[in-house]
Amino acid sequence: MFPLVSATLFLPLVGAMLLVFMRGSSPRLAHAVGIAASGLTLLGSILMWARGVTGEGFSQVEEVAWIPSLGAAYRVGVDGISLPLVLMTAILFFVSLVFSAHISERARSYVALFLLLETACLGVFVALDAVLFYVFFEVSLVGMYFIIAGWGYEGRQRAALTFFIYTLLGSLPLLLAILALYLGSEPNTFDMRSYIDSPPLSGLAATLALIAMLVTFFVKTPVFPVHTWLPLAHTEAPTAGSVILAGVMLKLGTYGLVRFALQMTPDALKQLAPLVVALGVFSALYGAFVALGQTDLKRLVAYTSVNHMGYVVVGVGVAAATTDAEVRSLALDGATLQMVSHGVVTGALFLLVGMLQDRAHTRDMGAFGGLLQVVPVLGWAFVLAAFASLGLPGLAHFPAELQVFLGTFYVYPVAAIVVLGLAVTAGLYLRAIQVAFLGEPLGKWTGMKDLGAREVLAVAPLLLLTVLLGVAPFLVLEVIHATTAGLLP
Amino acid sequence: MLALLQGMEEGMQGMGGGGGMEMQMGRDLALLAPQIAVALTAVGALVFEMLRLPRVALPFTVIGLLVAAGLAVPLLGTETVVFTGTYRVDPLSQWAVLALAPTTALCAVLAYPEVKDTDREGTVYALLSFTSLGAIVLAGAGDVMFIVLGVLLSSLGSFALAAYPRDDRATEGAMKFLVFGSVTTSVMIFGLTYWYGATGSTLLSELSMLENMPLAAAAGLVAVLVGLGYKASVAPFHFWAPDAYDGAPVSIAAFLSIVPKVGAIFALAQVVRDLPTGTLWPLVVAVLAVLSMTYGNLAALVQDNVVRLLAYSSIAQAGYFLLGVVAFGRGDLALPALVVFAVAYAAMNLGAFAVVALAGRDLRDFAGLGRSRPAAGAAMVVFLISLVGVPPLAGFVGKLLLFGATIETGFTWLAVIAILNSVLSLAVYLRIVVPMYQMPKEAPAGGWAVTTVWAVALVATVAVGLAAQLVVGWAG
Amino acid sequence: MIVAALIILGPLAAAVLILALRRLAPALALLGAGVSLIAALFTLSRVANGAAYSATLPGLPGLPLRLVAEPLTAVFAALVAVVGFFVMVYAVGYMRGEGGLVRFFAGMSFFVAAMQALVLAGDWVLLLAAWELIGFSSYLLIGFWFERPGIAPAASRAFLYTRSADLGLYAAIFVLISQTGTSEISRTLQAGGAAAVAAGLFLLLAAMGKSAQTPLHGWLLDAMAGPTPVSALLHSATLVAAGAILLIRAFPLLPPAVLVVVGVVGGLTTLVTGLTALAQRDLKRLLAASTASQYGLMLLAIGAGVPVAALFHLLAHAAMKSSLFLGAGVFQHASGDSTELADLEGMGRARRLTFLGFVIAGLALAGVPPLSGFWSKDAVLAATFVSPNAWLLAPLALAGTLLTGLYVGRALRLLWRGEGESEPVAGERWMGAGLAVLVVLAATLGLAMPPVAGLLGAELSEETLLVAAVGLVAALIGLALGWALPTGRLLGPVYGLAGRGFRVGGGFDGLVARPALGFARALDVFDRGIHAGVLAVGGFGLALARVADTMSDGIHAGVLAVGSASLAVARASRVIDDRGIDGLIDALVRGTRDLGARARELQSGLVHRELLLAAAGVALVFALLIAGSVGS
Amino acid sequence: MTTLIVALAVGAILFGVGLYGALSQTNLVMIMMGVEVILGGALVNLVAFWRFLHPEAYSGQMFVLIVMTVMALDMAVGFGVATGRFRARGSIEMEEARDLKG
Repeated sequence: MFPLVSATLFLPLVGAMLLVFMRGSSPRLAHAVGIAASGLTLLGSILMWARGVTGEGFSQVEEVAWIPSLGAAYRVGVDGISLPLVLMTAILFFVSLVFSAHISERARSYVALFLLLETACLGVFVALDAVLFYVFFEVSLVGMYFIIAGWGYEGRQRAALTFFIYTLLGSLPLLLAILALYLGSEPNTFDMRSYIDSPPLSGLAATLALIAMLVTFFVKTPVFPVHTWLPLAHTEAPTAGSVILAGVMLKLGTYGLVRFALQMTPDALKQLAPLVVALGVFSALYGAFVALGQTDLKRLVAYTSVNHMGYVVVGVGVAAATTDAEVRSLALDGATLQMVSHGVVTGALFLLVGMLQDRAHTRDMGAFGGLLQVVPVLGWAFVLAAFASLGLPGLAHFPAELQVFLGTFYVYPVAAIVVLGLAVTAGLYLRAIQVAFLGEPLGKWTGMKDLGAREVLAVAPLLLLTVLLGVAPFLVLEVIHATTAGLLP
Repeated sequence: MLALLQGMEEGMQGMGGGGGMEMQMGRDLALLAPQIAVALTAVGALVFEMLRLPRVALPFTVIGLLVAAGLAVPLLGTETVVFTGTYRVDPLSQWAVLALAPTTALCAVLAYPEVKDTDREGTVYALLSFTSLGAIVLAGAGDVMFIVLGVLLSSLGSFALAAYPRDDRATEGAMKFLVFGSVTTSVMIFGLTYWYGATGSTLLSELSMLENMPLAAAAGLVAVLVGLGYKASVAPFHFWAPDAYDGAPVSIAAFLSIVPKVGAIFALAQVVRDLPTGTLWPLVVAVLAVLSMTYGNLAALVQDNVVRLLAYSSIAQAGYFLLGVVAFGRGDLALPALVVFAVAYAAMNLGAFAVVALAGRDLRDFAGLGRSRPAAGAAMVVFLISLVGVPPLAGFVGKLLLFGATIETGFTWLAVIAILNSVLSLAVYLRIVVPMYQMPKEAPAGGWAVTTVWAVALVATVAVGLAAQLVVGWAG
Repeated sequence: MIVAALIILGPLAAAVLILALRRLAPALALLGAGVSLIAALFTLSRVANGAAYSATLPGLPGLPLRLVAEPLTAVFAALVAVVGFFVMVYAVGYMRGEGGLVRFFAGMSFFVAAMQALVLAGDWVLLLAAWELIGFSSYLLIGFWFERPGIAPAASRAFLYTRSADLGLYAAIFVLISQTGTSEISRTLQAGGAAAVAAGLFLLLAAMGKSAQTPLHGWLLDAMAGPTPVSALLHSATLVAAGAILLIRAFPLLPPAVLVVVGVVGGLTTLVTGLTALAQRDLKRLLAASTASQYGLMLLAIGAGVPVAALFHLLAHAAMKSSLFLGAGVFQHASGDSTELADLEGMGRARRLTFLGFVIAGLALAGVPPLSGFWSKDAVLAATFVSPNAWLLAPLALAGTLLTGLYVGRALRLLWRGEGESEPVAGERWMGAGLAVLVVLAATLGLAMPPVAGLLGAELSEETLLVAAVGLVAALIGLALGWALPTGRLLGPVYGLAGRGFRVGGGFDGLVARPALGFARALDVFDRGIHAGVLAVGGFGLALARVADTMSDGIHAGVLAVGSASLAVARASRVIDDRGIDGLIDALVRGTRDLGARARELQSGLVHRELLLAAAGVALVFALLIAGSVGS
Repeated sequence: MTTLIVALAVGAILFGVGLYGALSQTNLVMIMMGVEVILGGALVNLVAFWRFLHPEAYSGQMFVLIVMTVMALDMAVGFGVATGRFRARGSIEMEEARDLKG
């Protein structure tokens, strides 16, 4: 059996290595290599999708012993929760690299970093060994740091440092939690599957480990009040950077929430569930309202991420709290699908805002007006993505959010208040569209160019996926449901 | 004083565990073959020097040491004592040979370009062997006297090596080294006398009798910590290290930063193994560990001289080593942790020093190294990130085990501090890495010797990381 | 079922094709609407013969999507298809020479498709989806001329109003599904008890949003900003109708308590918006207000417990109101694209044929026999009179009828009086055709009622002559007064208020939008505050670190310590104030480096000083040990 | 027993004196002297313990011998380094040996 997962996982890394040794090659060549590598990775992930997952446990597992007596090994595999995220990651990296094809300064290192980052992100999703997971988790951090610091906008240095310090300090607790799980497991192992099959910790130990995990993953997700690095990092990161940051790296947090907190310390999470749900609800509404208060388009989208990720947290909390398998899978389906949807939709939004910024060199919506007439393609693409983001049926977010809300209502009817977020997001996107795109076009933008081939190539796939996910969510949901239905019996 | 006296009364009752005299000399010598081989190598090197055959001295030393290491392999797994329990043949002593003898050999190779054609070149190889013999003796010490001997043996050789160039800097470094060493050693000896008084024996295995003799126990423990702490350059007994390294040739600095340190740490482990925990020794060692890690990393942060930087980093690494000592004898992970980290440390530190020998002592010498000498530059990066503890390299496995062992024995706070220190150390080592990939500069010329050393170290660093299982398996 | 599916797929395919081909937009749109119409009528006939279709599509796990063609839904489908088709016909003419035809006809087709999906939906998820999608498409269509001033806010407001009210639908659906464990509408309607009350009220909220019931009627008047065909479709058979349709379908669920509320809301709306209509100076705004008030009457009927009466009025109103709008559209073109009543004076004379249609539809609306409006309104009145709450509902219904008469009379008079001259109108034939058909329907739909009633198996509350007479009288009085008296006299003090559509306190913008925005801005400030807080903590820790660090140098350095500590604090605070996180980061880094520098100072190079430090270390260790052994 | 205490006291005093010397003197030779004194204190302790507490244990005597070796070797190497330093710098003052620091 060809080790498809590992091949997919390390293809980008190979590309990066290639670039490292191709000294003095032209930017074009570098981008070609990058796009080829990520394209092959995408192909690999599609093949993985074709192989699919079996209901219970993990599929397509590949294992190589490393330190048997420590129970540490190279273990990768996917289940219904990680497989969609893998595919989404591959897609987002591909389009990001396509979009970045115009970058000429230090293109080689730029592409190499992106490929490194891709391997790291994929690694987090496919890792079945706690050590491996942690390593990829950290490496992704370093890669993103260099991308922001190297190719960001004005205040990139401080943004990068804030991001780095926040998430680095945030991720140290995870290491402790992992060591605790390791010492708790019998026999000692770093195999995440054994943690999942028989949660090693219980009582206070479990609670403490859970809290450590929550700290790590809440910072990454991010959840109020540890979200403040997000807008900063997003506004300063290069466009493709914020696409990956929002589209993929926030998922590392929520994925960890499911994989670790929910699956490895279920009872402890059950106890803390009300707290987690409350935090998620608050975070979602908070993010929505703060987004409403923004005039900087990137900050606006960044805060809507806080809102959408809040829904995911709520979904996970609900899944942990309920005892009804139906409801659990309902909420978990919603949460997982929401991760994918958010990746696709927000990726598109950041691409579009970035394109706008490349043209106008400002992100302040007040500076625009009537763009829909000047750059119709960009405008309509933005409208579509915006309505997807505000949860319009037929587009990606609706099925996910509906499931999350419904599940929430089953368990905590009060928490259903979170649906107010729908109205607020609607308000803020309508406002943004109205101010920036509708009305009389301003004189100074009349010369603005509409999307070029490269940009269309980058954003079109995401919009298509947005519609596809909205119209036929079952394509993804059946994969997710296959796993969630059999989860924690 | 009264407590001491009363303690001694009990000591007298508890007497008689001296260990049987009867034993076959032959068996013991067979078990000590590796150590003996090292000793013979040292003597042989000296002889060749006297015969004015320095050219032969080097290969002889290298081969002899490798033979010693080879002799240690079949012994792996046997766990016993020799000479009425005064020397222990156990994973620690065996791995000391396996790790230190090859390291010494490589140091000799590294030293060759620096000392060749100087008068008494051969003595360097001899001294190297003697010193590592001292460290190896320390690592297996089962008796207070062996500790003293080991410290003495390794110290005297080190003084001479540090002073070898005989120039101003070298002699200054050596002089400080000497003063520090002799004072701390004498203090250690004085303190150890109380253990003898309390237990009536110099065997470490008798230390369990100290259970309710806090004063005597404390006196001896402090003494040991001082003496071995100085050997392992643990803060606050580290002051000699940066100066001595700085004054000495790079190869000697590399040697001093690895061999005696490992020996001393292992000896400390041998001591605490039988020490009653009632004496709070774990807490004390933990405090020293924190002190050493933090101080080392902080001080390294502001060094522009790479040798000094590595000196301070080696002080910090000593702190990590102590994590293993804290947990020693009380968890399953401590022993493998110490062994693996020792091997890993030897490999990566030696490699780093080798690249320094290639590039130069000043931070500026590293500018553009990554471009002018890509291979060596890449190797340096590997060594440094392995020192930080990035998988799957050797350093990571070692640290992982150390942290695990610490948490296993309930010192979670210590693990947290250690982790934070790792973050700090990242900053330290990045200071070397960053300039390496800036503006290129003319490539430094490196001889075969240097290249061999860092190449071997590179292989070891990666191999130990990937094949850590072998080490752990044999150690466990 | 295939046929029934065509009802939706026809327009949907048209929309997709239009967007794909980007040409032949009108033809494709007509084709789609036509297919939909035929399919709908066919399905209706089949259903009338007792057939019932239903189909299940894959949706969410455990929540499949369902389509059902049963009598009620089939009737609605037919209604939507008819109006949709003829409005489309009209639009072909109306949009002659306009830009953006692709966008327009794609939008219209999609609008119709979504509405059909809504009426045929057999499960709540699909219904919710369609419900939101009609909101979205009306947003696009109202904002069709987005570059014109004032359009964008109108579109946004329409969508926001309805979306906010939609949360009611979300909530209702959550309640129903969590109660009954299924999303199939027919099965959920059996839910009773508190759940039914809660769900009912939530549904009412949603319906109020879509059907522009007081106090959520503000957006409807502004929605007139869109092209006339859009308004026609919106008011007669799609967006606004959705609210009433929802309540009619959910009627079996609604307990008496909720019904009363529904009735009261309806009555209130019919009064308020009736007065509003009376005070409008713009023909289309007048018609819009009247729409709200007519839907108020429908809610009254539902509240009175006779949904079929509401259904009748819905059907009749669809025909009448679409005709009125189409007529208004003709006048609009004729008068050079204005709908101000002032500009339209005398249009009736200038375009007599159109005016005739307008008059018929108007009289029908007012409830003059034998036009359809008479029968439907009669049914509504009858329902209110026989309902247990007649004392409350009947007067409201009568008042509504009276007001209808008033504003219809007023409109007719304003259009007839004075000398108007008309410009040639492009695409007149298409517009005429569409208008004609709908007017005929408006006149004759009354005949369709008994069969429909039979089809639905519902019996009307029996006609009492009295009710009919009272209704007729009210209508006639209204017409007469409306024709005779100027509005100012009629309304007196409330005139101004009515003109603003009773928008109290600045309406939606004043009461919701602006406060929400303010709140959001405040939160944003707070959010940046958190950042500052983080900095503050960091800065404080840094200061502490420095103080402690400086202290460690002994008494001699003590003085320095104070100085540098305060310095550090000052620096830290400055860090917090003006330099933000980067300052803190620098400071952190610098702080660490300073610590490092101090650390290396210890390395004085003087052996005995270093030895002293070592000795101090020994002393510390020893003390620790002794303390420990004493403690233990 | 009292004699033991006296002996231990003497040993302790020697240690104190030696340590003071080692820490306070700046001349290498003087420091080495201090070291020797400390070791002397150790010898006194050992002999006392052996004589009064563990007369039968031979390890004490071996320990004594080892300590003596240590003294001798320390001296030898110490002076070796000292001469080397003197050749290089012309002084064995610790105060003057401070080029290496930080």
